Amino acid sequence: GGDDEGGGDDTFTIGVSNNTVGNGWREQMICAIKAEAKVRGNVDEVVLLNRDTDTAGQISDITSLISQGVDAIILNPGDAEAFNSVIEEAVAQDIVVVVVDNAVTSTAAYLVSNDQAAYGELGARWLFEEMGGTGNVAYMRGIDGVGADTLRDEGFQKALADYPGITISSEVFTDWSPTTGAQQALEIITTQDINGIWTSGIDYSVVQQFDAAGMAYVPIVGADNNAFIGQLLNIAGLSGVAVTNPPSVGGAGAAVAIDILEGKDIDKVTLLTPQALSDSGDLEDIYIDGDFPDGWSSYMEIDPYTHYTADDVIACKGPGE
Amino acid sequence: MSDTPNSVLTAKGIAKNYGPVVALRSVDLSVEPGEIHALLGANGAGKSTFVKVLAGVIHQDAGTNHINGDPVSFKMPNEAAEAGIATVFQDPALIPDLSLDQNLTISGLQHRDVEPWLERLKLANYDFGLLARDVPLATRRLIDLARALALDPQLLMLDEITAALTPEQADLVFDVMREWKRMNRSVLFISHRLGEVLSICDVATILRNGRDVANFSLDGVEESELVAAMLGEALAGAAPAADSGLTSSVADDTDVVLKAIDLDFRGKVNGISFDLRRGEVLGLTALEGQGQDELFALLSGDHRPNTGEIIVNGEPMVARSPYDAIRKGLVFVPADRQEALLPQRSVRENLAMPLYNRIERWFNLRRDEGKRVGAAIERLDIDTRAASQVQRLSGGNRQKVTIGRWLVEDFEVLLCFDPTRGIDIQTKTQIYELLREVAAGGASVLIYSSELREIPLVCDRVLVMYDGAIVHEQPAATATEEILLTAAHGLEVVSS
Amino acid sequence: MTATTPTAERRLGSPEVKRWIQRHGWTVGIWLLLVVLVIWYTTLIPKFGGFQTSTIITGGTSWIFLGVAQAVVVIAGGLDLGVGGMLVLTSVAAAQFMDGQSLGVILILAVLITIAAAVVNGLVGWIITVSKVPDIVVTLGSLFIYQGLALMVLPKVGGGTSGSFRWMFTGSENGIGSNPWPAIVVITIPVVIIAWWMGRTRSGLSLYAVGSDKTAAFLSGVRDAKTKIVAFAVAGAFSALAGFSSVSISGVGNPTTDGGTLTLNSVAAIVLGGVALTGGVGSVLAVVPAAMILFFFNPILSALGVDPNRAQVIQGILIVLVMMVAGVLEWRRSRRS
Amino acid sequence: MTETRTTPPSDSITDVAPEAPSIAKRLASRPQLVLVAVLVVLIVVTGIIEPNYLSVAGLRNSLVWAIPIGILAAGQTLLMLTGGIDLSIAMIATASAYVTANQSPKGTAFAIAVGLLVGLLAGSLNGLGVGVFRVNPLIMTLAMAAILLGLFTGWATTIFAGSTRMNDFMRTVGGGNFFGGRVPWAAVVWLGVALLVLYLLRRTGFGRNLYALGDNPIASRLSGIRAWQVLVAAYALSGVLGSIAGLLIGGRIGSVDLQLVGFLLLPSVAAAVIGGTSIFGGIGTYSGTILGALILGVLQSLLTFLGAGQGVQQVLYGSIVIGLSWMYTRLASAQ
Ligand SMILES: Nc1ncnc2c1ncn2[C@@H]1O[C@H](COP(=O)(O)OP(=O)(O)OP(=O)(O)O)[C@@H](O)[C@H]1O
Ligand SMILES: Nc1ncnc2c1ncn2[C@@H]1O[C@H](COP(=O)(O)OP(=O)(O)OP(=O)(O)O)[C@@H](O)[C@H]1O
Ligand SMILES: [Mg+2]
Ligand SMILES: [Mg+2]
Repeated sequence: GGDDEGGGDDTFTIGVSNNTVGNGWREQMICAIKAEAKVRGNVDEVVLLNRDTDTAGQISDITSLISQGVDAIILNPGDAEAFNSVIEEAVAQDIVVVVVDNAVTSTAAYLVSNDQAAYGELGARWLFEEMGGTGNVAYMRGIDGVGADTLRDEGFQKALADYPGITISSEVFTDWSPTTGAQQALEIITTQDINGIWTSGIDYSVVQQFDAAGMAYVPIVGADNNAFIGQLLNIAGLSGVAVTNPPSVGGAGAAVAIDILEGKDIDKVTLLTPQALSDSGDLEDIYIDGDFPDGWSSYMEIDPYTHYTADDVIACKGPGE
Repeated sequence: MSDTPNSVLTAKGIAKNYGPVVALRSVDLSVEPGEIHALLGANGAGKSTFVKVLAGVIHQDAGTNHINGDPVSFKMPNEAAEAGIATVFQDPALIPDLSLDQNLTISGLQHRDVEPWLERLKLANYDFGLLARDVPLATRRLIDLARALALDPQLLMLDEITAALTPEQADLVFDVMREWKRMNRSVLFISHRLGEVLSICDVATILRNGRDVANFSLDGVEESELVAAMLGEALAGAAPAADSGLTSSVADDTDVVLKAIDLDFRGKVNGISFDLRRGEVLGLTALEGQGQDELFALLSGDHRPNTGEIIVNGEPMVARSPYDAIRKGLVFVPADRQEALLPQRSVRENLAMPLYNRIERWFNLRRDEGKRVGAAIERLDIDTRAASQVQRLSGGNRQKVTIGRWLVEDFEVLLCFDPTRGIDIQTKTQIYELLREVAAGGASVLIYSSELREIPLVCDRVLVMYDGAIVHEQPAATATEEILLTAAHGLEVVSS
Repeated sequence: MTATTPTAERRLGSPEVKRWIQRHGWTVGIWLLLVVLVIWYTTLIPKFGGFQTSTIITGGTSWIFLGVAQAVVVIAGGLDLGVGGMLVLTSVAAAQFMDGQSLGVILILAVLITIAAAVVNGLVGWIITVSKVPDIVVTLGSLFIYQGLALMVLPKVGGGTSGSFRWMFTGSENGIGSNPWPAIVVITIPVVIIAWWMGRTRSGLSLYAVGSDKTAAFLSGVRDAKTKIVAFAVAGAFSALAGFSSVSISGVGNPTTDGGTLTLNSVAAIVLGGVALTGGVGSVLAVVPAAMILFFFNPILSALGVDPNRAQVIQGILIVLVMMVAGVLEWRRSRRS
Repeated sequence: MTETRTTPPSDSITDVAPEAPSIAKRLASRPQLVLVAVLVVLIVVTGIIEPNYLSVAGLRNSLVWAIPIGILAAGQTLLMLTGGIDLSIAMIATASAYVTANQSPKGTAFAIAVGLLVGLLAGSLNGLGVGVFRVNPLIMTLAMAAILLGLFTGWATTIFAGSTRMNDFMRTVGGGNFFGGRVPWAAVVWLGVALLVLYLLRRTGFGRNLYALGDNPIASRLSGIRAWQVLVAAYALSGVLGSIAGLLIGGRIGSVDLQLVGFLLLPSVAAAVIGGTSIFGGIGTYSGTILGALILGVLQSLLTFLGAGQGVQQVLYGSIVIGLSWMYTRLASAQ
């Protein structure tokens, strides 16, 4: 479907490239993209290339999107530099490219992303305050060497610099795997004396371990996973902060892409500044109690960008589905 | 024995153990130029091992080798070849998945190198593009030979090359050997066919239990002398004789257990029919590749006939797998131990295998397993010192295990394919006695044997196969070697 | 009756033709399949030109090299789970050391890295032969080790290489363009060399020999250990080529790439390419189109508008079907002889 | 003219060559002692790095990690004995956990039942592919993993959309403890699985058939074993074991996604291999595999406390797999 000349008439084809399947965050990101494309009405197809693959593989996915003559490409890149030339190639064939979540260095693409450095810093500052500026922190990072993890570390270190009383008693990489994270947390809390945990979004399974080990909770930094928010609300004696990192950034990306195709002009870079939600009021607002994936974020509608409703995202249907 | 300084080969005190198995104790042997030297011995005597040592396939634990007076010790077979020793080994040496031409390349030869010899062996313009696996065994042996000859060796070693050949092909080999002799070169020849040995060899060295126990010059020697030397006085008596009263003829009116009707299979088996009566031991013999393998595959349920019927106790058998045949009481002892044994498992597990081939028996072990297995071991007196892994048993004991497996449960018909191949004379006698016992116990036996002279010792009746059909039948008692041989070659038997 | 006389052979009627089909049927079939798929693809997308050709071939390059690497080992009767890890290791090594160097230096580095890869993987082969531990176990270990080393060489995504080096593998200074020829050349030369070596030379045929029948090979004077080590070394070298290709496409090294998945792709490729996992049978020339086809799968299915998840399911089922056919054929053949 | 020299055969063929007794040989008879030693050494080393590790809690942590590996490795052991392998077992585990979690609102028992059913189905399909259609196990199970991942990524937002929260019962079984919080419930499950598998391998005809098939398929066929039946049963069993492991992990984490178990695939193979099971079949025991799993459990703790980068971790991991299996074959051949 779609038109082959690009941009020219009033219906569009949007290509999506994602390089990690199986985790809730990416799932929801894609659903948000589909939902936005659907509600806007002028997108007649979303061509999805969604698989576990390496940089070279994702590049060839993008080239095959180019070959199919899509009008816009939304991609969550596996790396900041590798995609520059393919992006420029796409733009040269006048395709609108919107990069979401992870940034790229090329200026040819539009960027819609959560501010990862800020994510790292916000959570860290909240935690160090909560700990009264002294004590041992377990620093549970993501995947060694991946862009978002590096940026968050910058933010974290920035905050840490202001709190001389805080020491990192152990630093581990969770691979963003709830299972690995859980095990590491269990090891740490049962054998070391720590006063706070900073997680890179592997939160609910870590909280779970205090229960399993029968230990008293310590302040914990997590993301806006619904399960974690539920824990913050319902578990007595658990203090923590949910730093937003909404997957629906994908929806915002789609919105931006469509706006551009419609001829609006949009800033090259759109950074969604994360919020640190700790008081029950804010948490209540975004918590969905019931039939909703634990790994998803209940914070879906991003004003002023997205046009869909939460239910559109949950339905996860693209145009024509 | 005289090892003159100009001996082609002089081996002294060669010894070799395979782990605890003593294959060679101490072997001295020297081969003179222009001599065809026979190396004789019972199975397991150490002949192949000795050849492998000389050829550099394995290394002796002790002893020395001299080629034309210079000490040698080869790491690889090709080194031996360079030194002028070429060998045709007992086990085939062609790579199955490579074409014959590629096989030549592997051993560093071109086609033209073997051309003349192929002519001599009546394989001129044989298609060398074929994969070795698609070439019949006999042809492969001859090509092995041509390859060895192309290396133009001073000493040619042939380990049981004639075993797989037709008489005509064997004669071609003998011609080549004679030529070698004429060129004043030497041949070391291994064979169990004493007739051919006497007709072509000049000298014989005899191995027993890994020692060279005798060295003959062969003119005017009787077969019996060789046999005596091979078996040793101790065993000579144990050799079964026609009058050992094993056989018992079965009355024709006893009921038929197994009935084959017009069996056809892939052109290898053409319209075979026969009856097997209760308590009978029926012999079957044939030259290599006359369809006997396929016939046994059909009876054991490993294949299904294209046409024809197999009737067991009056009911037709339709076998999807050997399981169905076994359930009908047809149990099979293959010639090749590798096809029958679990090398890494214990004697007990090997013997007990058939007890658990039914789903209803999956969920525990038979309480009487130990008793049944023990009985089988007793009956065959299997040497169980190495019982924890069957691969450590001696060849003969391994062979016994393949038979003993079927003694743990009842059966109707025992199908034995060359059960005495690679077995010493004593074990043979034991096995023949066992087969008679089985028959006496009311079961029946169908036995294929390539050793014609042994047929009368154990069978009541004998069938001869040629080109997929049964061409001759007669009471075993009167079946002389030459009657069977004539029939086996598809020739008319002048009624005796 | 031994039907071995020339006359008997002639009665079979033009054995050459029959055999040629029997031997090379699979190879030809796979190539044809690839051609058909390409033609089909051209009808699925609006425009098929230099860009499409070049991106497809470029993208397939590392699959082909890795497939060949795996094929060499498997034909020699082994299996190397490490090739994917070696791809990652060599690609990050390349990115780490080639960054900002002149082409001359880079080419030298490329040679050195290739040799190093051959030596290291050859070492793995050596460990297998002396330790008698099954290949699949040792290379499971080497897979982990290579991935670990990759992270040590290049802790995070980065590094780079020169435009002209990228041009050699992608036909473009920045890794993406419309000139397929350099990639074609860079694939053809090593593959043709290896195919010739394995099909015509004594040392090359030795791989088939040990893969087909160890004892027979030994009796023909082929050293099992040496051959296996050579096979693994060659596999290492080809994994390095694959690594270079992926650096050239992305322009950076990525130590977090999952080599396991890449290895599994290579196994799928050789299976589709008709290489018997039992060793001794197969041709690298059939692995090339097979790897291409596997790579080609995603573009085609997405051009067809198939949902990517369903695409994965289809691919899995197809591979199983291929194996069923191959497996049943093999079984019938073995039952016949 | 016959010039003969005959030496009487002095010693009979049945006597065996003398051998020097060696430590290796004595160990060889009990290779698992070596694994026990390795295990102890690892524990001590970990204790040196993190003294608090040498405590009930610390050791329990390693056990908790070893449990799912041990159960997955049980499946691998069964199949390796037949000369096979299951590369889909981790994905099967994930899928089962996903279904159970998603169906939890419909009732605990029902949810668990359907979860196990997933394993049974996928496993049986593997068995049919390998046993009936003779697909190479590596390929069959690999494809199965891909197929399952594809199906479930699709279903995650369609037929299995909604809750991914594991029910409380599995949460307790997977993550809870008893006996004053000292013993994980999951350990009891593992104990049950272990007893079953040990019994199966040592005391049943099915076990005998597994060994037989792996050691010599032709001999097995000729003695009436119908390979396809044994294989279908074995792969199905492996699938169910996968489901059990998946449910335990799901329960422990509390919520599931489709990456839940994936990274335990290679460890599950490694555990069996370290435990001395031959990947070619015919040789191996589950007791060895259990030790293998425990070793990997302790190793995980060790790596956590080392705080080593993943680079070091993976190199260490790989070296241990190679090292131990090398040592094992050494001992085996010394026998
Ligand atoms: N690879 C091996 N491992 C262990 N024992 C072996 C091996 N090869 C041979 N043997 C043993 O060494 C002894 C001699 O074997 P060899 O093959 O030399 O006998 P042979 O005289 O050639 O017998 P045949 O006439 O059957 O060929 C036998 O006891 C045999 O069991
Ligand atoms: N690896 C082993 N471990 C322990 N005992 C062994 C091993 N191999 C062989 N034996 C024992 O050594 C004895 C001699 O074995 P060998 O294979 O030489 O007999 P053989 O001469 O081949 O007899 P046969 O004629 O039955 O083949 C046998 O009793 C066997 O049980
Ligand atoms: Mg021999
Ligand atoms: Mg023997």
